[in-house]
Amino acid sequence: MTPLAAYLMVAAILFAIGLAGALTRRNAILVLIGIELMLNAANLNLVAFWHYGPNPGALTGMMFAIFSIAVAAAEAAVGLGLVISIYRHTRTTDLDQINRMKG
Amino acid sequence: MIEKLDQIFLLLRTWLVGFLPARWQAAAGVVLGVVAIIGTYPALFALGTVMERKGLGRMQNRLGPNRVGPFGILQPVADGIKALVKEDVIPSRADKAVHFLAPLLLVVVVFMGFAVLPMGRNMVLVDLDAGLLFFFAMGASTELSVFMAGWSSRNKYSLLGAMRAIAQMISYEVVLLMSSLAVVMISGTLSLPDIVDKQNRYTYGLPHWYAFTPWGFAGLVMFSIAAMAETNRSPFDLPEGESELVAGYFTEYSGFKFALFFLGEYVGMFSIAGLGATLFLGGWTAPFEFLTWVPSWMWFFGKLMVAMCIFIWIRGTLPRLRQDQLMNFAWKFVLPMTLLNLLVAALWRFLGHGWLRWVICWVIVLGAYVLMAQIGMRKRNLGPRRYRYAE
Amino acid sequence: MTVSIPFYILSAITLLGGLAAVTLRNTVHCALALTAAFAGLAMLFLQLDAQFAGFAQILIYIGAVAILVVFAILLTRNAELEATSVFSRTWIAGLAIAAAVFTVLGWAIMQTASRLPEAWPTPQVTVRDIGNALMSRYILPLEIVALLLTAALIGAVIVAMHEKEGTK
Amino acid sequence: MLMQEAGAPFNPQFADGPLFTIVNLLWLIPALPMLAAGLSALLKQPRRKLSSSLAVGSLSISLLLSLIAFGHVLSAWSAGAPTREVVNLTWLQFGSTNVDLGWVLDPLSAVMLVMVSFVGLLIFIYSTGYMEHDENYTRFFCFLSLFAGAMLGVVISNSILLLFMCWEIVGLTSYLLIGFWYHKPSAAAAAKKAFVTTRVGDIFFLLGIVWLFAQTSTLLFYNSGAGSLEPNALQRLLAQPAALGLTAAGAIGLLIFAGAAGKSGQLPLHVWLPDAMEGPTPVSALIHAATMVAAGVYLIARVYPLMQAGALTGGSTASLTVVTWVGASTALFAALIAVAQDDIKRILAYSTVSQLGYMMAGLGMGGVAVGMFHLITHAFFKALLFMGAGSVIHGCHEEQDIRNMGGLKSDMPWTFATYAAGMLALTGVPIFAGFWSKDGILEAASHWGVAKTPYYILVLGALLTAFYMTRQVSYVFFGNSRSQGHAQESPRVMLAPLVILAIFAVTLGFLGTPAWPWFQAFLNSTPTSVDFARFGEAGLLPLMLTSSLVVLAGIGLGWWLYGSKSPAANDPDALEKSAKPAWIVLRNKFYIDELYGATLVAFFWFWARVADWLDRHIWGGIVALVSALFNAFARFNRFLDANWVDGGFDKGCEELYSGGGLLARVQNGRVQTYLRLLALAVVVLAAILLIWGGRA
Repeated sequence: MTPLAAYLMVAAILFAIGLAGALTRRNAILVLIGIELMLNAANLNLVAFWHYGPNPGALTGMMFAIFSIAVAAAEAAVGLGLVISIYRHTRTTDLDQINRMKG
Repeated sequence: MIEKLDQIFLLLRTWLVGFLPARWQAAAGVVLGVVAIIGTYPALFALGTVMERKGLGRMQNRLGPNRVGPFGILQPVADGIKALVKEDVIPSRADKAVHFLAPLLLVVVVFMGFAVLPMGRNMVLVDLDAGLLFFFAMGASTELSVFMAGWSSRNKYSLLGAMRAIAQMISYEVVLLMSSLAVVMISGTLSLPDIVDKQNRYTYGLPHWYAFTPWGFAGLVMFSIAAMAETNRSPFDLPEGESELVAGYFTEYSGFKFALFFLGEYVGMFSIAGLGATLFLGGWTAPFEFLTWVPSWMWFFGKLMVAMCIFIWIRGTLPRLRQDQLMNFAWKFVLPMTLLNLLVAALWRFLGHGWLRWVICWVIVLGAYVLMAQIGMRKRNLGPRRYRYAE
Repeated sequence: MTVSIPFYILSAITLLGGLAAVTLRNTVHCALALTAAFAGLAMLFLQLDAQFAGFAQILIYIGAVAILVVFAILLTRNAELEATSVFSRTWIAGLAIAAAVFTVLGWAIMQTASRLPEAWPTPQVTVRDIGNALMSRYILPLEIVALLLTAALIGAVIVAMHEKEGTK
Repeated sequence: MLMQEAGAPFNPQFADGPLFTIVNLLWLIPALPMLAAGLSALLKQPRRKLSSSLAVGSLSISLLLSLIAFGHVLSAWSAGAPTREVVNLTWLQFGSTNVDLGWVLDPLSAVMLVMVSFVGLLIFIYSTGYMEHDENYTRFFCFLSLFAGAMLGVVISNSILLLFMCWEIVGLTSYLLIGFWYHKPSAAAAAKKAFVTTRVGDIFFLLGIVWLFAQTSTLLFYNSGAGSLEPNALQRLLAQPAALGLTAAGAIGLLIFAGAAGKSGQLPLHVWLPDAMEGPTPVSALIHAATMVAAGVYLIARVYPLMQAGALTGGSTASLTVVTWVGASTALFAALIAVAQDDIKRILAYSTVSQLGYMMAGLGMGGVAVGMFHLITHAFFKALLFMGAGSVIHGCHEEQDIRNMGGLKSDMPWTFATYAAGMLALTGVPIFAGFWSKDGILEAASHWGVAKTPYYILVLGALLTAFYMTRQVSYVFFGNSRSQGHAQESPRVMLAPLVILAIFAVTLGFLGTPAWPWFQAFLNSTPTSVDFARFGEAGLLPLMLTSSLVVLAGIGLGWWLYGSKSPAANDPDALEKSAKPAWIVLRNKFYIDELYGATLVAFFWFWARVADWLDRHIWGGIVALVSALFNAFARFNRFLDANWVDGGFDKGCEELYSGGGLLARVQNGRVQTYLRLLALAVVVLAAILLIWGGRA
């Protein structure tokens, strides 16, 4: 198994874990955590491809990863802010009870 | 001879490592460095505690510890023994694992920060290309341990203290970063040894320390403010304000863990002071050209000690801030100033040499300071506290 | 060329951390496990000679995002669902879907594993290179990210702000 | 994608030489006022001083640059060097076709630049005084500078697309400025009218542009041989036949002329211009006298090569003939209407229309130089007249009806003197500016090969011009005062521009006398010299003599009817006494508005009504029918289930309900469900990709 494949596999597992968390947990914050994990898996992919790619001198993959880290920070801030404000309205973060998002 | 004295530690290491087979030498060297660091700073910590207690005592018109050993210099030993033998109390409803991990994590990350600090000529454990970033990464990780400590010991005071500490640390971490960015902008590198080398030049026998440039001076001032806040030192010691929350986030810690926390805080002070010295005060370089014969590491640790004295002095002098004052100060005064300082650094970089850039940069820095102070005073964000008495 | 020992350790840390982060019952433990996963990832980045990315990962994720998460957890306290299960009622479906995603991904990797490069040049990038790249080629994305971060900052404050009281 | 954009350098192919020649900086001239507009748009209402100084300052810098550019061209001309320089840059690129923008500096644009920025600057200064008490001061100056910038853009643009953009901005600003006092319904209506009417022309203009682009596949006028106004493109256009025996060149020329006619109020589309006087007077002066209406004329002058291409009978082409006829008839027509108006600004507006007709006719018959010369002189003295009118209105407390004025020559001496100068220039009294320019047009008309009629029309127009201007002046300034309340002289800041403009109105004509046709030579970039012998050319002196006689006759007539005796405010007009029906017709502007109202508007109104009716009855009926059907069905249903299949029906209902529940579970408002569906879709897509697309 080549190193790249190994990294990709780790990323895939991490992604799956994150997805599972996002899909199964009831607490909104934990869903966000799952999403963060998924993002990080993607970052790992990017960096791995950058490292094992034909010309790492171009820095593309790593730049992409760095940018996505920055964006993830923003995403986390806004997401958690939303969770908190939702919590203020409906005194819960249980997604099974927050089901107002329908037509 | 002088060179030997200057490089004595390195020579020592190579000599020691020499006993080992070749393929272990590199690893052994690193291990030795680590051991040296882990050995040195606790000793400094012990020295610091007694210094602080005596100094504070003098400032408060007391004697301070003077029983154990001559002038009580053996006090820290006694303290250590006491801490070791003391019973380690863990609250019943506490989260055992986290409660246990918190101090360890703190100490570990704090010590890791030293890995990139150049403590003398060629005396740096790992010369990372992104050393400064590494240092800040480690610094950022301390917040986590603080939170763990505060949260795990199911205690109102601890949690409040942790919250305060984290809020304060995050706010001032931004300032810390921004004020060091100016240095990075000018020196064009993130590796601390390079930064020191860049400052290791003399004209008229005076060094090219960044602290002597307008932006550097402003940066140093703001850096020290932020450093005090980062390490929860007075006047920013709200997180462990005895009068308000018993002892902040390590209220529930006792015995050795408490000692660990204490150690962690102190060593954190050392490391951040070392960073400040490296960034602005030319690290291990001598303050005057004719003093360059003094071993470089002496200068480094000397600067460290001076910084400690200043810390103690300020702690003995200034009263504690209020939380809102703290936050306002961070976000509405220091941060804008650091941003402006970045601008000034850019000007400095592009105005070329000559007297003009000195004038312009000084004017901008001082003018901005005065202006913002005026505004702050008028808006009463930073002004003196107005007491309201119950009629 | 097989993979090294540190890789196994680090990926183990990462994956276990992630697993714990999504399975543990106590939300704060989840957050702490998450930070463990982040740390493992950062070290994996270091393994991949991506120093800058790794340290940025620590600085941002452990220093900021994790703290943010625990803050959010503490602010939305008493939402402790001690009695009921922490998983949603239809967790089986979610799990199944996640498994399906993983199978697809793994299948894809396995199919292409043979075509992946074997030997590679170890990249030599200094932070200076990254800085130059950021300032020259990626200047526009940089600006945009800066804008985005500013917007997110303001947005988060406004969203989470009480009507009367100040920021969170 | 971003990366490439970041990487792609922006390098317009600048003219040779250092980067900071005036040619390469030409774009600054329109850019500065636009910038000022943007800034003052951000200003708060009370920052009046700042906004006005922004506008004036930026425009004065533009004026400076324009003068430099003018000097540049001038030196090039006197040195015998080529006088046209262009800077082109590619704006967009779709595959092989480029959308190019660019600017051109040649005598034409240089002259226009100086004129527009100079007159504009004077009017800005004037309006700082005039609008002093308006609470929307900043907005006003924002619009003004936006207008100035757009106008300058029209002037310098070397790409018909850029020209069209600026053209539209000009239209927009004119809309905004006419409707500046939008709380007045009349003003709002006038603004709408102006906008819509000019749109009509602009549609044709746009069609012309598209056609031109389709034929020549370039948007640039001049591009070192590849431009659309350069010989080989014109050859192609001529070779290309269009409908009605027109060449493509002719057809495109006509389309563009339609746009020009809309903008500068030629005959069918002139209706908006008089109503535009609802706007503040400086606006009328700037937009509807000096610059914007001239844009149409300028456009024709700019695309003149296209118009002229393939000259047919008598050195004229179809499009030029059309231009001539439209211009001439507009000149006469508007002059006739102007005779019977009472609003001081309306009279000037109609005279503007008629003068624009003169310019068009001049372009059509005499070429660029003749028309442009009249444009320039007219810009000066008409701006002068409008601002004089503004100062009169200001002095008479917003009174606009000339019958309620009178005897102002003693009250406002400065205004009177300057106004008189402008009036004499407009009527074309010898040695005044208007004389020379109008004379040039008349001369061109007299030599026109196609027909003589335009000549007579224009002469008659000159007579009428003299007549109505005399009427107005004698109503306003002579006789005994009919105004209630004492009129007072306007502030100095308003008078200074008047004086400056008056000086120009008197002297500007000497740039283009037959003896020394400097202006014409400059525009055609041919050398010239002073030579009084040219007066001796065949038919020149008699022509000048006739025109001046005509003018004097007009003035005399006007004076005899109005000046000598001072009529009271309410007694009927002298003409009304003599020739009532004609008066009525003129008074109502030949009922053009009514005509449009009766035809076009009514037409659309009718169709609107039809559609409404259809909605109400046909479609509505159908809907009602359907609903009724369903209603009946439902009743039947209820009947059935009430009597027969009650249980079964309930069962069915439950089935349906549960089915609905099943479907509804898909959208149960839980985020995670949505997330799940998303992930599922991803899985499916990825699987598909791997199975079928993976091999590719």
